[in-house]
Amino acid sequence: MSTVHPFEWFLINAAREFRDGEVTFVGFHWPMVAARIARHLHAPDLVVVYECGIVEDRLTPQLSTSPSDLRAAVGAPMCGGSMDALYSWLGRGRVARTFLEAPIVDRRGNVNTTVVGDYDRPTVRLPGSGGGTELGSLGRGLVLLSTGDRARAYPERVDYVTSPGHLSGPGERERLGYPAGRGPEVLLTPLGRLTFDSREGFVPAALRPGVSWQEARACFRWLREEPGELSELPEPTAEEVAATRHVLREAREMRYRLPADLPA
Amino acid sequence: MSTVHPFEWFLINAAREFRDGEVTFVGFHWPMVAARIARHLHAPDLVVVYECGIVEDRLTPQLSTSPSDLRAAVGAPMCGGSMDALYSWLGRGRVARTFLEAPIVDRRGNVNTTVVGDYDRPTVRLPGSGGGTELGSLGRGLVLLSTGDRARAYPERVDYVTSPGHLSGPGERERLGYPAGRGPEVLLTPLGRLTFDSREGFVPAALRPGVSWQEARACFRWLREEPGELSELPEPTAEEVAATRHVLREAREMRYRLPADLPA
Amino acid sequence: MPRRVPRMSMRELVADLVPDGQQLLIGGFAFGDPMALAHEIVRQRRTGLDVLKTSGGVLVDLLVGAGCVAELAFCHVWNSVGPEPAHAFRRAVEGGHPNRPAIEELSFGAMTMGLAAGALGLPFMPTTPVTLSGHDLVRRRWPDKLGTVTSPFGDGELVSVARAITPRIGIFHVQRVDEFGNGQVFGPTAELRYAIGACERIVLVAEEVVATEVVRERPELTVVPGFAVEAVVVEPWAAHPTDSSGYYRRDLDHHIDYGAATATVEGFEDYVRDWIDGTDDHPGFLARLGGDRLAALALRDRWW
Amino acid sequence: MPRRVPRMSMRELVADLVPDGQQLLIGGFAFGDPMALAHEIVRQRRTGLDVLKTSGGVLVDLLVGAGCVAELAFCHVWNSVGPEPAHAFRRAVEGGHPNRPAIEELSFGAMTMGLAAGALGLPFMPTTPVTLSGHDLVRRRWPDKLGTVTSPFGDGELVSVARAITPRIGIFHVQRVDEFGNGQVFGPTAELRYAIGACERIVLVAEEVVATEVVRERPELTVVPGFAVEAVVVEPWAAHPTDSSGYYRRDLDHHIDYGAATATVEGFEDYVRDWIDGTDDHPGFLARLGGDRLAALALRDRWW
Repeated sequence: MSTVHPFEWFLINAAREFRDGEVTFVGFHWPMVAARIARHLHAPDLVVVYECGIVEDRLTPQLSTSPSDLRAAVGAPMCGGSMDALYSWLGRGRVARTFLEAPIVDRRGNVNTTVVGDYDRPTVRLPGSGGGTELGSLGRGLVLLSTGDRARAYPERVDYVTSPGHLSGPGERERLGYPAGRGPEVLLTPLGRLTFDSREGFVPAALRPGVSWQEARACFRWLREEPGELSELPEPTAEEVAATRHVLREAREMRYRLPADLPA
Repeated sequence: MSTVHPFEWFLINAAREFRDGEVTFVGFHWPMVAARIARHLHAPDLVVVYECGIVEDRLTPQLSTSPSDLRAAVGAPMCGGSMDALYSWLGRGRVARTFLEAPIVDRRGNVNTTVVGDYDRPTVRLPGSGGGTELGSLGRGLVLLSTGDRARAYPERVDYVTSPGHLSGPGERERLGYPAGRGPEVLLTPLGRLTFDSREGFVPAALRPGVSWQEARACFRWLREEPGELSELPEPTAEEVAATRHVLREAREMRYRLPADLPA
Repeated sequence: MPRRVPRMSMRELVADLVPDGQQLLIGGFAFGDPMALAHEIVRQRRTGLDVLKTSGGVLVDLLVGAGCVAELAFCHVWNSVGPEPAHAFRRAVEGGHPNRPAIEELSFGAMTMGLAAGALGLPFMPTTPVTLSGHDLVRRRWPDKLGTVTSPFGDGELVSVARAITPRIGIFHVQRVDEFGNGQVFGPTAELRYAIGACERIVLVAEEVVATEVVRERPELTVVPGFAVEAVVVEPWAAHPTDSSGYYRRDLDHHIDYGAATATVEGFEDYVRDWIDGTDDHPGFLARLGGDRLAALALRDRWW
Repeated sequence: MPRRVPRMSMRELVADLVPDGQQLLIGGFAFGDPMALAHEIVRQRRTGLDVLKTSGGVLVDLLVGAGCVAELAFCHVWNSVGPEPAHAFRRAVEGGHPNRPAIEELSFGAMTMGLAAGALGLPFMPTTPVTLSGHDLVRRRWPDKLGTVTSPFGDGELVSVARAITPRIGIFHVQRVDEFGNGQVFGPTAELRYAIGACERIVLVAEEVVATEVVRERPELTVVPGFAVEAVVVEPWAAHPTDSSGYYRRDLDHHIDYGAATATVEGFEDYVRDWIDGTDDHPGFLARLGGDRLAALALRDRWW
């Protein structure tokens, strides 16, 4: 197979986070693309739920552009509402795993999709939360996906906590009434897979082959000394690459904005 | 027309309480029968809602035996749920008038459909509330219907407040967080039509012709001196009697228990 | 495609998932009451059950009369046709025969909200004002069924709240289900959507299994997604004598006959002997009813 | 039979019920956004509106870019295809062009609950824990949008609550309506049922009027009873370029084209000139799109 683009690497590893048969809450954008890749590979029985109340339990004829693109509802076994999705399924704990895109995420997994800079005079105004707040607050098995490969995507503390991660430190969620056992567990990036440590925050569990600790540290600036042993993410298989490229072709057709240097 | 039975009188006058075109919450039993009579007479555009979420806005092919008898849903424009009926429609105030059967009701309109005597060792165990509590608590324009013609149906204070009326006295509902402007307004009985006076409780506004103040007072024992002028309920019209007898024939077919001495 | 949901018979359901002493919420609101479940519970002579049911109906009357129930939470118990008295329930509560269940009552609005809180994973929901009503003053088994909080908004009004109800298992009648457990209901849903969601474990009793594509043509009718359903029992006419939207009407005669038969203890025992023990299973019960009766009640040609 | 509901044109709706400064909730969740309403609001050059919308989408982007909005409450504002940036919204909030609306934000879960409280006639609803999130800390127009109460049950945990939202008027896209105003929706409903119920006055924008018997064959699809509806506008393709379950797909190209066109102020003005002012009304807008485009998006043969 041809050289795997870092973005393809990212999506392949994102897809690996899905578990076959699990009820999975999938947020906007790359989580949807990764879920579709996973469904082509190891997770054909994935059950996806979206915030508007759709249950998507098999491969839809077309990739949706957002959770509210009703291409996601074609052939759905249930179309409910947001009370079902965000509370009965997510909050009540019937969802086993949760995927949220995290374009700006801090050491403790707090996600900002609202503003960069001052709230009232922002440098960059982002879309806001949608249901992203609930995913951070209530989602079990929460996996954050970020395509960021620069430090600005990973501040020590976000300017605005759109989706609550572990807030300022251990125990704070519980003290404030957040349900136990929730909060981000994995942060997947083009540089590697990070897992949450209640003392250190997100730390790499495995890096993409070829990514050095220095590069990781330049991005995740809270990291300290290099651990004695550091895993590498396994190489993509031919099947993974093929499925990913297939879904990326669909994404292109569905007008997704893709990295400019991605092979067509 | 033949002599009008007191029970027919009661139903005719109950039917007169309905207003054409109004959204009306109708509870179990005689309120349903009276609504159907009204629909045959002056209120063809009545919009009835039931606690299970049915909207019944026209004459159904058959009389229902209860609000949950799905004969009430035949041809319904909406089948929702109890959250719709009891909260969105009743509690939010979209219902203009409310009808509740009140087999035991006290001076201040508190209704007991739960127990006579001690709660744990009752003399008579009644069915309980269903949505009756909500009708008393939240219903606008609340009309209570009672077929009772003895004092035991009208105690000074009920043993158990299933559906809150005006509780112990003026201002108590408001003080306890009940919404303003609700609570029973009319109590219709075979003896006559009573309206609520915040000082005196339910007092006759008009009696059935032939019913004396003494008879009324023997039944509603809280009544004091006879007022200078006391209205009589207007005589039933031939149309009212015909419609009532038509609906009572339907009720008999639908296995309603009717007074034994009612003409067939 | 998702995983298939296990199928079991009614006999297996009661044998495996409804042991003596089980807490269970039984769905239905005087329509869609899974009477076939109640019959099987009686056949297997369960005792000590902790039953939650919004609308008691003949189902609860039967279970109480047969001595299956130790604890009971409800909004009302009645025989809504006639109305006939709920004789067995009255005998139990008034006279302790065959036993006096420990009872707890909520209004339908408050129980809807308690179940909604349970379904939504929230600790409580605001509800109908009920302060100083009987439901508020009388608490026997659930001292915390209702509470009051001060609103943090406006003028600090008092707000009645219903505590979340989360039954250990819930068994619900639905009209149809697919092989994946997606359950669909026609007609009004009363508290059903919330009652299902409130339960830790969910079992459906369906009139029929249909192809999943039939379910997927009307995804708005799905009241519970298959992924939340643990098992399915397929049992036609399971709700008889209550009604099932689009499938069959309420059987008025059977309601009346049940009321008349159960007016005495002996009559109740005869009813159990003839209609329940004597019929072995629900097909047997239906055979006793007879094809003409079923044909007169059937609606499938009308709403379908 | 109930009373018939008044019909009006989109032009009349905006002229009569959406004056300058009006508070209004606009329905839709990136599907079922009544874009034809937004176009007409722009055509009539409304200003000072106080808009509530859960999912901002291109609808809010357009209204903000055209200077119609003084106040805005929302969960997000985006162009969900691409995703393209919501250029006009960003220009307004970042740079104050053409004006900087006063904004307030809630998470979708909290806004759903605030609308539910409004619909159910309750002062608040418990909601997602959000303490110390941005939504909790940043309050500009609605200091009381969220609060905390101590649970009266268990160990007295802190519970986040969303205050009831009761917009003065709500305008909602539905697929079909009958002459009595009963509105029906196919597909997911997101917060729709609660958003409708929350509003003091309710107006529907329907794809079509159908015979009331068609509505009554599927009473489960009715999201609002006619008795609560004040007026109806019938406007086919009213939600374009967003999607409408069973009627048409999301128009991806138009979302992208809108994003590209509105990347500059001049481009935004050109878009308004060409697609809105220049088209007179929604049939004119559709004529500009062209029959081939509509045919490619239409679904009526599929889900019907």
